[in-house]
Amino acid sequence: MSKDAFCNMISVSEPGPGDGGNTGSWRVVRPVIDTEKCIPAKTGKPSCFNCWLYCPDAVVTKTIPPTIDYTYCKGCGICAEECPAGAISMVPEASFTKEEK
Amino acid sequence: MDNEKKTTILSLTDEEIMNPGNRACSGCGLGIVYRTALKALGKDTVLAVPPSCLTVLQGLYPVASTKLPCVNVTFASTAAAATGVRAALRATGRDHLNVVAFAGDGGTGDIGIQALSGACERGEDIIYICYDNEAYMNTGVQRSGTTPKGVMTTTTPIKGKLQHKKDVPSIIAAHGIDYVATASAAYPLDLYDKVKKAASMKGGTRYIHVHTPCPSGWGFPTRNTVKIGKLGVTTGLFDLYEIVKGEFSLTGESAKRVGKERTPVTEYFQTQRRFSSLSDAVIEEMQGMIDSKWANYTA
Amino acid sequence: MRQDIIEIRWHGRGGQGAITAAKVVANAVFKAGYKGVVMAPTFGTERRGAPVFTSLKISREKIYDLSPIETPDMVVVLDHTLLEEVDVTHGLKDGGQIILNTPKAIDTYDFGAHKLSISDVTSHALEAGLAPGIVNTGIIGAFAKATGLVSRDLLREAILNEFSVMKPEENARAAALTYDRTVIGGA
Amino acid sequence: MHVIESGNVAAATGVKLARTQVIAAYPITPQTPLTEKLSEFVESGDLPAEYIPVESEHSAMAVCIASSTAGARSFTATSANGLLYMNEQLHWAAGARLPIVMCVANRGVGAPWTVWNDHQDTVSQRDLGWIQLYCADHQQIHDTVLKAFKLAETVSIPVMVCYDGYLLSHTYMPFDVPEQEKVDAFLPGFEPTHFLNPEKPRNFNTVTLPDVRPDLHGNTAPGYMEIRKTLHTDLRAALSEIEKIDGEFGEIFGRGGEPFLEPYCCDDADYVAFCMGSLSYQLRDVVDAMREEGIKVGVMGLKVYRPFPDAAVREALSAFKGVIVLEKALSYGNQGALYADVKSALYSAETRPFVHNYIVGLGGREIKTQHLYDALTESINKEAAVGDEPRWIGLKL
Repeated sequence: MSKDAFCNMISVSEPGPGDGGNTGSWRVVRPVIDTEKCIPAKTGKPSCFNCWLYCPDAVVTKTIPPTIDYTYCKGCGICAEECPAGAISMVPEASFTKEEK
Repeated sequence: MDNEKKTTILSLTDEEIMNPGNRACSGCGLGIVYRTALKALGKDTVLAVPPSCLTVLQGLYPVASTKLPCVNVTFASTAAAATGVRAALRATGRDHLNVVAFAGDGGTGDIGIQALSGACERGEDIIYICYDNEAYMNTGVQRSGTTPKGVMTTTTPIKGKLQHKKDVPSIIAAHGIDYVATASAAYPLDLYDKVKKAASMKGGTRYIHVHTPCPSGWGFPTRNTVKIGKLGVTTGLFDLYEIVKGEFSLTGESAKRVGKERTPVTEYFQTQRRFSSLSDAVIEEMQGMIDSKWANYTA
Repeated sequence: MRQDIIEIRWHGRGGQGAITAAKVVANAVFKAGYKGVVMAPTFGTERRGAPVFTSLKISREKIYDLSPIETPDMVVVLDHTLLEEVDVTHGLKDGGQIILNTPKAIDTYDFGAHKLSISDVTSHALEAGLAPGIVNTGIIGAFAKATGLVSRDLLREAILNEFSVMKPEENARAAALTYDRTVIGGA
Repeated sequence: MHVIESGNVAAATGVKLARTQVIAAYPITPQTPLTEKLSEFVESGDLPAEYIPVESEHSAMAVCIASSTAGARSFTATSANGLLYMNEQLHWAAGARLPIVMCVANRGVGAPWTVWNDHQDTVSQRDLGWIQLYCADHQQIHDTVLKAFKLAETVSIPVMVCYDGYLLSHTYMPFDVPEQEKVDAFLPGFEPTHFLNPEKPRNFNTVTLPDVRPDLHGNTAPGYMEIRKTLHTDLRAALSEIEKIDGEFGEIFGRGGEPFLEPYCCDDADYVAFCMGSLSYQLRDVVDAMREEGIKVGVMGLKVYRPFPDAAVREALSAFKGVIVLEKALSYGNQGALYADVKSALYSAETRPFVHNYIVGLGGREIKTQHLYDALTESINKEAAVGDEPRWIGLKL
């Protein structure tokens, strides 16, 4: 047997998103950004980005306006809590389900 | 640290080394800590991780949530494993890489302290980051050495923990290593700068102890992770500091509080279910301890 | 069980260098054509100053039995004060040899059927320029003379090898002086 | 070049010639002189390796696990309680398929404390998924260390090189030390298939599910059970690699040729004593003596205990009238572990010898050649046939 043949089955993981699946399905409430209130969106200048900084799941972008990847956002609400402008509201997922219907 | 250039939100890199879609709980403080620390460490880094919440966050075979090489190791052996990685890198001419041990409070201050103490005594060229969520969270919230007094856990279910929190960073500092720092998940920029600084001090053992709120283990709504972390600091309960080659200094929010009023600790206790059985006597005792600790801090 | 093995027991005190002495002899006899050489120190907890012993088995053929010596052909005693603490003749074959470091005269001793050879190794070693109490190279000079197992030259070579960085010439001289001044008694 | 040195130094010399890159060890009697010798080699510059004086055996193996994962040839050594303190790490090293080599100077285990030789420490660790090799003299210790690295790196399985504490570790006897060039020709540098590398970031030994699972490319990744089954399959396949490596070693160094079993006077024997370690050499004197009495007896030393070379054992033993298994260890509450393995190997043989079991030399109890003689005589006279209960040699109470 060749040397490589002896080491072809070990637990070696490859990096990729979504090990936990589409964790967006964990959400009960969804963060929605009001661009009228969001500071970088309102001013058009790079500023604030607290929502991006504090996100434990790296699903908010550091862009103007910031965007949220709902595929993976778990809906914790830290972004809403830390937004100094109160621009992010947590909206029950149920209302979106109705919309999608 | 105050004289050095501090990272701001705007200057902080938007490169992400931690992937989304991982298995950490919603609102996990570790998510902030891990994500921020990895930004500071960069891609030329090798990790050693014992079983902990981070093992779960990092992903289940065959998918990893982190774009870094990582060796998973047994519970008690994290610092020794980091030692081994460093030895191999030296032996194979790749010594420029960061070697980082990333463990929870149990893996650091309890079952892992022997290996950590050994590595610190030998002055191993590693960075050791402890995320302290103040109980054994991965197994379902049992008391740990760093669980504060009075906290309800599944192994202190009625009376709360009878003993005070073990001061792990002081124990590590007693080894005389070059760099010991504390940080908080609620102050990611302060954490980022400390990890950066640790990475720049190559050659010896560097230790960073990070206060890491846990919504499910501490009993608070997921949206309050940062808020509670900040309260931990503004009450003076958990202080942000560094000890650089033996020189102690408060940093960030803690430095700003010297000589000023601090938030009463009871406000911190009220936010979390784990403190629900705290007696007035214990609250008074804790406030007294904080006050006498802060009486020694000078600007 | 095998009859072709010469068994030598070395008595010393922990830290005195009995193991090194036996090792030097082992190397010398191996060079002299003994293919079978097994040297075994006391197994266990040696403490400085306490009586210890080392066994050396030699044979023209490979030796397979590592068990301790029970009936030695020779015993080497690095320090005459050991005679008061240890029965150095235990199991010694009739007609077996005793090689003893002592300042006393040979007729002070009576070992019955055993053959005694003595030398004042401690003095000779001092004279050779070694620190007081270093007797392990001197004693093997006495051993070589008394047993005829190792030539003076081979012994010198083995000592220079073993003590290449620790006073090689002084150690070799201690052995040579002792070799020349060993008193061999009758049985 | 022949030298006269201790068994521990024979092992250390092999480790040096193997150009080991990372050594981590914690001293324990009777392994300590090996650790000391290696630190001397490293400090003097004779061996350009990393030497980590760890704070425990648990950490020694942790260092080796990590350094091997990072791509360095790694070595440690221990004895008895130190080995047992490593236990979870040993399982880990095997499951992670790391080619670590470890010497074990065999010692009895506490309680009560003993520092003397038996095989209970390593025999109790037979189910780890490590390869276990046993040595009978210093030349074998030295050569086995070299073969162990080659074997470990070929099959990606860690290897334990076991030799009797004190009896071999602390005795001095002559052995040949080969030239570095020959060793380099036999053992090239370590080139791992997978290793910790930021250019190809991988996460090693993450939590693995009971069932299979698709990877990022849509292929099916194994579950825990497939990974463990492969370890077993590869351990079995390692047997033929052991033979191959023994052959290559023989070609270069002119020694070896008995990869699994080392027989002595077995060709015409009716009975054979069977055991591991230096005991098999001591029994040669017993065999010689018994043959003078006209008893056709031989002795066979087992050099590979895991993977168990059952086919070779069956082939070698089934034609004898009797096999006497002598062991310095016991599966407490049952019988000698080796005895059970030998019987199991013989079960499918067409003809089966009687098999007797003797426990000998626990905790360093002196093994007198006469006692061995008496035991073999007793066994051959079938006086020992009392079911599976092992008989004890040298008990005094």
